[in-house]
Amino acid sequence: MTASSHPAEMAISVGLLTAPAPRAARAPVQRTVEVIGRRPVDAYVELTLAAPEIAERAQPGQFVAFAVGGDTSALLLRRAIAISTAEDGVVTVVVSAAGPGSTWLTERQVGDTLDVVGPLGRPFPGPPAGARALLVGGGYGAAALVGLAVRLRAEGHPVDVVAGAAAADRLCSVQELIGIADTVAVTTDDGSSGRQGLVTLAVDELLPDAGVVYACGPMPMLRAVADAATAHGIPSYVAVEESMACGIGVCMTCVLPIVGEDGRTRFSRSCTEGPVFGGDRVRFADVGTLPWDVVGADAMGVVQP
Amino acid sequence: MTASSHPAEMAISVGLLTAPAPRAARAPVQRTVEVIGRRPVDAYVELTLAAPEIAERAQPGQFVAFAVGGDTSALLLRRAIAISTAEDGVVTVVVSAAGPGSTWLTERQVGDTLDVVGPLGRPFPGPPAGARALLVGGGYGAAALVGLAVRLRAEGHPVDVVAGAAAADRLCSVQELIGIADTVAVTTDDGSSGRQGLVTLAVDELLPDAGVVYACGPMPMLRAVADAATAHGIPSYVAVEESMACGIGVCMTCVLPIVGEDGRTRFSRSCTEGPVFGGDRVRFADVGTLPWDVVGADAMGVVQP
Amino acid sequence: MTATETRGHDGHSGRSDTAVDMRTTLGSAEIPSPVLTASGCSAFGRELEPFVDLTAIGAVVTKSVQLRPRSGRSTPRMAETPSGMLNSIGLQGTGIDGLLTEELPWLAERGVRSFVSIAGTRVEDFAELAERLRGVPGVLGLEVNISCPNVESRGEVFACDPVAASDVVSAVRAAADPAHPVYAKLSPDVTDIVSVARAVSDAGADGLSMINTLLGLVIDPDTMRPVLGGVTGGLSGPAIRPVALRCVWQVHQALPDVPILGMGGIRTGLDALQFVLAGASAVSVGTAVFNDPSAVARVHDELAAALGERGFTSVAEAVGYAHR
Amino acid sequence: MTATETRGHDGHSGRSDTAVDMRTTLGSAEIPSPVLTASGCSAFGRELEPFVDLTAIGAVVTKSVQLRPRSGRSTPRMAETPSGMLNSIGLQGTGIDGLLTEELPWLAERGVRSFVSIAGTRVEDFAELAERLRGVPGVLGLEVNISCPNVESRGEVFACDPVAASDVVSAVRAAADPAHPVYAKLSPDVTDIVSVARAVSDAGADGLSMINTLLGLVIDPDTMRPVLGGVTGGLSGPAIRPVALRCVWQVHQALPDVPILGMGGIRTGLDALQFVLAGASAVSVGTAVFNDPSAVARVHDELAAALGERGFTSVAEAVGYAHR
Ligand SMILES: Cc1cc2nc3c(=O)[nH]c(=O)nc-3n(C[C@H](O)[C@H](O)[C@H](O)COP(=O)(O)OP(=O)(O)OC[C@H]3O[C@@H](n4cnc5c(N)ncnc54)[C@H](O)[C@@H]3O)c2cc1C
Ligand SMILES: Cc1cc2nc3c(=O)[nH]c(=O)nc-3n(C[C@H](O)[C@H](O)[C@H](O)COP(=O)(O)OP(=O)(O)OC[C@H]3O[C@@H](n4cnc5c(N)ncnc54)[C@H](O)[C@@H]3O)c2cc1C
Ligand SMILES: Cc1cc2nc3c(=O)[nH]c(=O)nc-3n(C[C@H](O)[C@H](O)[C@H](O)COP(=O)(O)O)c2cc1C
Ligand SMILES: Cc1cc2nc3c(=O)[nH]c(=O)nc-3n(C[C@H](O)[C@H](O)[C@H](O)COP(=O)(O)O)c2cc1C
Ligand code: FES
Ligand code: FES
Repeated sequence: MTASSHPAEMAISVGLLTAPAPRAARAPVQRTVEVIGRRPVDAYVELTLAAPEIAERAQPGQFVAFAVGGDTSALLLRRAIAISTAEDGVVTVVVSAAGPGSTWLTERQVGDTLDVVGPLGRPFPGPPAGARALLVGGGYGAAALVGLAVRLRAEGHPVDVVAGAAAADRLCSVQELIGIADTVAVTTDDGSSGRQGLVTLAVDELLPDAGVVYACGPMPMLRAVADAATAHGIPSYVAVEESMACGIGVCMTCVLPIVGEDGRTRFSRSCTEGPVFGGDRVRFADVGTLPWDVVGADAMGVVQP
Repeated sequence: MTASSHPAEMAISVGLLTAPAPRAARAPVQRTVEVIGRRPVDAYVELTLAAPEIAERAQPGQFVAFAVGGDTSALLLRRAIAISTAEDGVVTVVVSAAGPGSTWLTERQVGDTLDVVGPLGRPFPGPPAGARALLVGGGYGAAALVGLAVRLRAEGHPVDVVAGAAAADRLCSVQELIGIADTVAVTTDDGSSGRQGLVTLAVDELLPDAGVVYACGPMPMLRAVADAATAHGIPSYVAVEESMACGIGVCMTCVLPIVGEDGRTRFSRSCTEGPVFGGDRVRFADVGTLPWDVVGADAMGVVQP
Repeated sequence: MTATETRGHDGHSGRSDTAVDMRTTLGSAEIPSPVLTASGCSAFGRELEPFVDLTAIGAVVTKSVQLRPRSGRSTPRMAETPSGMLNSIGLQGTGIDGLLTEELPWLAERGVRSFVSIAGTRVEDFAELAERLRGVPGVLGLEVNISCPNVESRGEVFACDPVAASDVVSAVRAAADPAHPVYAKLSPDVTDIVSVARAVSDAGADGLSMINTLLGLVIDPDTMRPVLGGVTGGLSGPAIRPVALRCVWQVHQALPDVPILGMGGIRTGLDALQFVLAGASAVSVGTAVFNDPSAVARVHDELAAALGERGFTSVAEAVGYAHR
Repeated sequence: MTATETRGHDGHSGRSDTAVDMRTTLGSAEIPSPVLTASGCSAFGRELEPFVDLTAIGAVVTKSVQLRPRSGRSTPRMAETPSGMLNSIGLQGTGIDGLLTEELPWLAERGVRSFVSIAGTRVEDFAELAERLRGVPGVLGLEVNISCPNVESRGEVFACDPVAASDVVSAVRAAADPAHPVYAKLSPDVTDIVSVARAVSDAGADGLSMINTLLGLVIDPDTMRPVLGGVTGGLSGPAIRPVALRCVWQVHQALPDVPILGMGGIRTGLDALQFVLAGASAVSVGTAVFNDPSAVARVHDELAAALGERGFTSVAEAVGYAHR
């Protein structure tokens, strides 16, 4: 299935490869936590937080949301950051300084405190029994796969990883993943590390052996990986990154057109119904539009063409 | 003259003791400067700034204005802080954590940079030849008198200082002033340091010997000191602290009813026509009102009662 | 602070031990706290459960519901702005059926009070919604979101025209459960908010909710096009607080007997206090919830403390105090 | 950074070496930069001299002048608000005589262009001011501040009524120097800004300045009374930027040929770019000057760089680009 086809009908006729990701086991908490480690890694900064109540609740694929800018901040909205690892009371995140909020986060020092809500969102569902898992991370998206890789290996699944980025300094968590996974392939757009090209170069080679695919990274990458997996008949789960005002499910800003279990497409919240979605359930090509077959589009005056 | 009488008429009939403070010799600059020292002193924090271009321009009585809150700040307006000392390229200020902006300032650390404009406002005019000077500081207002005391002593004037505050931990710069002045008297409202009572206790005793009075501190204190000096026929200069949006004279938020050289009262900007005003030129009792005899009050619909 | 978590934001922590009587009313309905959620900013309350004791807050003001399910607008639906944000959700929701079968029973089972926001594009829609909400368990009353385009008047927003606004309110008042107070939610985007307030209160509104968002726009410097899918959007958050307070002040001054549910940029107890002093007998906390999911409970506690410190023994005493 | 001062904010530093043609017009008047001061936010320019090359900016838009000297309102005159501020200055000034004898000659001697803002409470006041400014050296044109109470209409603000606003504008256009473009400055506190814009442009306005402040209020939690001496005040600063941009967008959409001087919360070149893309052919920097006295020059430089990076060769090309 390509994303531009009509998944609503297809879902009903042929069915999808994935089930919607189930809710997390435990509810989030809000805490003031201390930064206990800060490590610049190439283009990113890794922050380590003493956050036992979040760590004990977190599952791979979930994220946290930080208040940014301090007491005098003009930035009202929290910033969502994927959890990289959560163990022994410690949560690790990798932050890229994109705009003012994430830049502020990267400037935090050991001993500073942060107001954080988490863990948020739905975790990656487990793989089919015995399946070989292919994990694909783009840029800092690879960080979000570290905890997943650990869990999969602990459960006895073979794990292949593909980490890609624009350039070597935008790769992330490669050392950690090498220590965990069976194989790690690296691609960069400019060839400054690993093979030159997009992650799909490596993904296409590894897909035939995979029983499930997990991906985290920019939307175009998720789309390419999900499409490739679906074309091979392999279930895929993608962790999307959509602009979020609340992160907890109350504002409806973060929606994507997602095909539900009944085959109908709804605008679903990526914070609470995602960020992990079945790769064949995200209508990538329709993101940013209002397709007529989304539930309730008729009430917006959009009619079947 | 008491502040509640009609100074406009009195000024014409009897004249005032002070001339308006003249402008500063040099224009202000805007610079990013580094914090090179930070010292908590009781309830305050003293910050030392490497700011040669400001230091070389500054005269006692002037102030600087800091941008507060950093890059993500919701606080748009600068905070005015009196210059305590300015020598050898270094400017010292004493900050009291009152609200969010001043609290942020007190949290700056050595190595941080600050965006500062200064020196601003008119300095204290020099004393009559050979006059004994009485300097009166309330709370952190005493800090603003340190540079003045140094200059007066260097010019050969005897200097008496009265420093007052609500309690011992709200006194300021007393050690520095003891090292400079001929005498230093201390009063506190609660008697926790020096004599118990208001600064006027000590001021009343020292006034008979004074040829000029300089004061900096809260409005009620300035009013009491100015009234006492005027009653003794002694010229006084007060550095006022009025809420300022711009600090440079362009917004008209910081006005006080001030008697001009022509004896007429105008709403004058405390940032550029002050903060130093002749103590007998400030109509303290009328602050916060619109007296009919202020120039242009008629156009506001206020008529002579 | 040690390297452990502190529990600074726990909405479940005990309310501050103050003697201030925090009870107030929404029209005829008594509520134990003057602090409510704001429509569209806490969905139907469920997601706040981990952070707030929903039974202790004044009420959950639910996301505006329409008759039919609505997809809402295409994304992007939000843009952050200095001390605020723009949104163009487009009233996404499952419609009145979903509300009646899913959301309201969930709230009622837990003893959570709901104040149901209704919206429509024709007067009859509003009346039908009010009708369907008659006698529904747990429903305290109705908030009428008239900041919607009126399809019968070339899309002009009901709230911007005193006549259209009154038509909606009188139809709702006539159709609604007599036990349900009807609050009209006003838009600040008008030349004279007092005249709209007077018109809807003459038309039978039992109270006024003020304010809805201000119409705003942000252009993306990269794409060089409006950020929002809907081009313009609603501005909310602390940035608009002075405008909201001015509206509450003006309307309370003109109509001191009309109850006001105040909102717009409330983030702290002292913000809420300003609204109460200006004339609001209850307040909604909207966008601040996105920053702090426990904001509604925290604002209650902070407001109670602030009232106590100022010598008030009840919130009622403080309503409109700044006018005295 | 070493422990020495850096010169990060020097308004006198050379303009960025860009090929972008920054010339624009205010009606018929050519100006070398699209970035101006905002009325009331830079007084008459003098105080900015240490920070900005006044001859290089578009123009100094002077503090609104009335016929007679005015004391302005009692203090407090300002309240800081999230990402903004309220002011209630009350148009303090020395009146037209002071302007003509003190301020305008000072500017003209230095070759600084002035765009003179005039205000009044009767239509005749505005006309008389325009008349007295005919042929004055250095004056480029007039900005008509109609956000003033109309004494002949129970104090309703001129800008809130298309008819009253048009009366002022046509009287000014008739009395003013024919070489002086007349810009009407609009208030955002109206239900339909496009109708006011259309009315004043039909009445002869050569351009529109948008927007003036929004009416707001802040209550002091300690005194429990409004902070400002004038009770309500005008809200300005980045907080209102989305509202200002929406007004510019709507009016440019409806009246693409009417030149717009855009303002409201502009702090950076990218903010100014948004206004240009929305339809402004020039911009005023107001409250941001209080934060950064060199803001007007800095915004010019940043805007020039931003236009260049986006492939524009002139500011004119970018005007209204977001509508295309
Ligand atoms: C589920 C999730 C997980 C994420 N994980 C990470 C991570 O591990 N590491 C990391 O560096 N970043 C991550 N991001 C992206 C991160 O949230 C944004 O880069 C950040 O919010 C940008 O804020 P800003 O103030 O720096 O930029 P600005 O562009 O100024 O932000 C303005 C507004 O847009 C939103 N926004 C801007 N860019 C993004 C984006 N890419 N995604 C979502 N919202 C955006 C911001 O949250 C803010 O509300 C994640 C986002 C989501 C939704
Ligand atoms: C000429 C001058 C010299 C000063 N010198 C000093 C000094 O040496 N040390 C020191 O600690 N403080 C000094 N102040 C006072 C200092 O500027 C204020 O305490 C500070 O601005 C408060 O800001 P905030 O954000 O902490 O408080 P907030 O109350 O949140 O401030 C809100 C707004 O009100 C203004 N404001 C509040 N209190 C005052 C005040 N007392 N005076 C003027 N504006 C105020 C602020 O500038 C801001 O715009 C001086 C003020 C002036 C005008
Ligand atoms: C994301 C979002 C969605 C909203 N949805 C609604 C709505 O459905 N109905 C309504 O009456 N108001 C809605 N509002 C307006 C709020 O209820 C409130 O009136 C406004 O945001 C001002 O309050 P605040 O600044 O506390 O958010 C919404 C606001 C936001 C930010
Ligand atoms: C302190 C202050 C005084 C102002 N005085 C005037 C004035 O005299 N005439 C006028 O037309 N606008 C006046 N304004 C409005 C500004 O010119 C401008 O329209 C408004 O502040 C929005 O722009 P900004 O957000 O960049 O400040 C004043 C604004 C401020 C903050
Ligand atoms: S971010 Fe608010 S619902 Fe998802
Ligand atoms: S603070 Fe702006 S004129 Fe004084």
